[in-house]
Amino acid sequence: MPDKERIVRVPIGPQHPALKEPESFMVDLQGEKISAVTLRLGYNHRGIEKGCEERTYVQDVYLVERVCGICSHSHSTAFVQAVEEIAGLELPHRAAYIRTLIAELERVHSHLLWLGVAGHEIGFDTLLMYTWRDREQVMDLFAELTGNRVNYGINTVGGVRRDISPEQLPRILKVVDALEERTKYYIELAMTEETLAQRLSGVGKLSKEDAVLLGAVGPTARASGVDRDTRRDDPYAAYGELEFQVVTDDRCDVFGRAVVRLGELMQTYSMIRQLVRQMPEGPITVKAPLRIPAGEAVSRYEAPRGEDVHYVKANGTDKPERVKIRAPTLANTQSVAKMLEDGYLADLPIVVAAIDPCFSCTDRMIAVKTREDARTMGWEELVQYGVRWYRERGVDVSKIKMRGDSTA
Amino acid sequence: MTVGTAVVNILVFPGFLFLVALGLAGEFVDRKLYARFQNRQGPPWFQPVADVLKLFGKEDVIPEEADRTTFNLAPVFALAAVVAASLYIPLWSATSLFPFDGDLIVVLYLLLIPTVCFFLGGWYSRSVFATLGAVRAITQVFAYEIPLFVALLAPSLLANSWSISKIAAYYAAHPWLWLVNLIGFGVALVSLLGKLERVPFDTPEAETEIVAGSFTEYSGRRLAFFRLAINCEAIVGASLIAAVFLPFGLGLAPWLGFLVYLGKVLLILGILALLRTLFARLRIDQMIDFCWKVVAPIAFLQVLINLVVRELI
Amino acid sequence: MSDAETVVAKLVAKFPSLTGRVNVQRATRVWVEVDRQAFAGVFHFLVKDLEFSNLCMITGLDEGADLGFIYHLARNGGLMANVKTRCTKGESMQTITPTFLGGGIYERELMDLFGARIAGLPEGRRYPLPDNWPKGEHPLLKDWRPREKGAQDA
Amino acid sequence: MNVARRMVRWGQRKSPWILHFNTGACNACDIEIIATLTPRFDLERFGVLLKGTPRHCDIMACSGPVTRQIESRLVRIYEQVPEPKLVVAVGSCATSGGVFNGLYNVKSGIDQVIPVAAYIPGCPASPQAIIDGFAKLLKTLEVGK
Repeated sequence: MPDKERIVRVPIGPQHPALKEPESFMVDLQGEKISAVTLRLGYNHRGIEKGCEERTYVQDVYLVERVCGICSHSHSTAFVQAVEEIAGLELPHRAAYIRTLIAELERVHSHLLWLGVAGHEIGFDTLLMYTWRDREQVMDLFAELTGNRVNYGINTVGGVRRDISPEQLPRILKVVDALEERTKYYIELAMTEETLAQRLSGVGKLSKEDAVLLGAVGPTARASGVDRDTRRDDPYAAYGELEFQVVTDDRCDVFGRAVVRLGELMQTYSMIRQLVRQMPEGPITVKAPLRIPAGEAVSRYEAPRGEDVHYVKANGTDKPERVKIRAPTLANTQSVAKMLEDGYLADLPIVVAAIDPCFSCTDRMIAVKTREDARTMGWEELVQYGVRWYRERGVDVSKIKMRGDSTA
Repeated sequence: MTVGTAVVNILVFPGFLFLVALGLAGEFVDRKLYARFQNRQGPPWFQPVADVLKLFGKEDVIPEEADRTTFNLAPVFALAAVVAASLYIPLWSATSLFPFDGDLIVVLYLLLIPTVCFFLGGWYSRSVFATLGAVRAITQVFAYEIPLFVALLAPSLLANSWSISKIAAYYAAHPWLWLVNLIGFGVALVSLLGKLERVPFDTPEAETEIVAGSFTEYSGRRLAFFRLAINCEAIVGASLIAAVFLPFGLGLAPWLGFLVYLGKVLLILGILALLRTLFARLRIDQMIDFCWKVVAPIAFLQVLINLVVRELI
Repeated sequence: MSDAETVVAKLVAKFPSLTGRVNVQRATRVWVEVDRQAFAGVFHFLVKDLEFSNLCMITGLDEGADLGFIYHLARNGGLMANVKTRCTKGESMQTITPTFLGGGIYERELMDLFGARIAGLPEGRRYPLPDNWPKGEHPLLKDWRPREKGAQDA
Repeated sequence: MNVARRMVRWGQRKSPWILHFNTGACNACDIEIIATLTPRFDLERFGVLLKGTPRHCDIMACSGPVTRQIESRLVRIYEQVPEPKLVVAVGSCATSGGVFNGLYNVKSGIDQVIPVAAYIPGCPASPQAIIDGFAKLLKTLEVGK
């Protein structure tokens, strides 16, 4: 049966190039099975790196923050760290703590967001509603601490721009306590719910060797047993003074990625508590020169999605000579093609979502093409297709009961 | 019955317009409950009406590749079949508008037509994905239709009639006997979920799910017809189940009987919405497998029980 | 001896030509400057023998007549080796995809943004510029200027 | 205006189905748009449903400064939406290009490509602002154009 005629070529994306790295997958289908995948990236290329060269360091912090709206703090921190290293600035102790605190809160919001999106992709909308409701508490905290829900604008070269008042600290702890409770419930749900395990296990396999070869980062790599975490390996900000474990898993599949993220959430709560308790006194910023002396530096940062790498080269003026940004999703997209190989079309949404790309939460359009006949369909439809496909095989995650303060 | 009253009956009350109104109210109940279960506020009461009016005012797009005739007619046929089915179901009176022996079978087949229309509409959209959705819709028919038939025919064994009105009258006369059919009631509810494509397939109101499958290429008026057809199907299906399995309040004064009927339909819709979010979503999931391995045998068990009971009384 | 110093010592022992061109910026940052001819050997040595198994990214630099390439390698434990090499514009670099399959995307980026030539890179779609981007335009080159608004839209 | 048309108008005001389209945004506005649908804000209160296909939608919520690669797709999707349709530019980038204004691969705002009915400023536009923007847009329909 595997004659050429039966292969349907499905270009997925990029009608909705959502975020930093919108992608387009050219998927060759044989019946329901995926026989080959090719990638096309760059739909969201805005030219930020060039823009950075044309603007001053102060302006660049804001530009870089908008590389990605979910991990905005990651990018701005990675950037200012590189600049600080070139300028030889000593980050004040308190600033390091505040930066780390915001970074970990960002991880909480990002992982909760991912959990909801993953639920949505496998047709479990109730989970989306629940996790995003919980997530709002972190968003409130961001609004209170930094003045904005997203794109916090708290980083500046040489420190942070806003201090945290003593009254705010207990409020942070309160939110952390509440969220920890909820996360425990989600972990219990993931661990005990048979259908959820069935739907996620064995899907999107990525062996440890492939993860290394393809340069996977973050939870994607750690779920394949690659024990890498920049926070521990190459500590920055206040991470050197915190106690935490790097969560890894050797399931090598989507379920493992969920487990890793949930485990990281628990670690993050403990880190936030440590940060709040050990928060040192002192200034929050050192004076930074407008003209950064010539030099170059590479900064690594463990964003919620994986390692974020920034390279900055200064030439003695107030504008950088070169800024290079490697966002984690770019590294992980390389693995997606591998994960999808020999998989089913129905698994595509969750496999792609499992690397936590910056686009999964929006609906992308998909053009289905069979020779002459061209058509468009939405990401939602692909999601629904996956849901249906699995239901027909007896796996339905939507039947999972949700506990909590719902009316039922 | 004169031709004039018949026309009024068919078009206005309790036919087309009444059914549409009830269908829209049912949609609201379903969406509101669904939202509440998810900790949300949910839409205002007039939402389904606004949706339909809005859709009627929208531009109608017919894809170039689509088969125009089928594409145009499928939604209308779906709605027409549902309305036709409603005429044979006794709503709150003892008899339906046009009762005859064997109308149960006719209603069941009429209720099959909307699914066929979903299939045809999707298939002739000539969109690969709509086609896939259409094929799946028609596939699942075989899973839930058999249990539904068997479950609805079991009560008729006792009543010794294939007329819905007579079945209802029989159970109204033997009030305790409805308890015998409780298993069949459950089976029918589960099958109805499949028929409405509510949980396992395109839930008409779950924000994302209507996109999928057959309706992808539909817009404007035709989409509105499809939505109305599904809404009305929910009411007709609920009424059918209520008439056969819940034979209460048939002999009451018309206004009281009407209220009892509304209560019954509301109860069934509430159960459906609940199943959609929580508990009984446990039942409807593993569609094909589940229907054949669990639901169908249970339906046949109901037939067996009814045969035994029939011997006893 | 720290981790970084060990690596430097091993590198210089293996490649004497690198003496003086290896620079320890801080405990976890080592910078190596290599000629294009020696690059493949050094790169291979770092990856295979010194276990720099993680390619973070490749940075391109426009240095006038030359194109600079920085290969940012990291290994477990957090040590990062930044291998810098350069080639004249128009010359081509050898691809690193046999070692790092995932590195292809960074090389494609260099091709698009700098006009770098990479020999041996398998066929694939371009990244990250749009499909209708004019040929021969490489926005990250220093002398590149966006064309007039009207011309660009055409 | 006759009764039928008035009813349809009313329906349009009360039942705006939106299609979310990211034209090269940084994701922040997109997340906030999704957030408006979740329990805290629940846009369904106003009859808003998020639809996945342009055929079903009335309002396109676009975010992002329109990258050159996405431009033609944006026009294509816009043309697929049946009339009457409205476009809302969500966030500063969609409004004017925002922080990305002047970068080589972006246009400055949605209105460079397709007509826009409402602009919601903010970087990112907060859920409250998005809800407010939609409410005000729907209010303008009341007066009629």
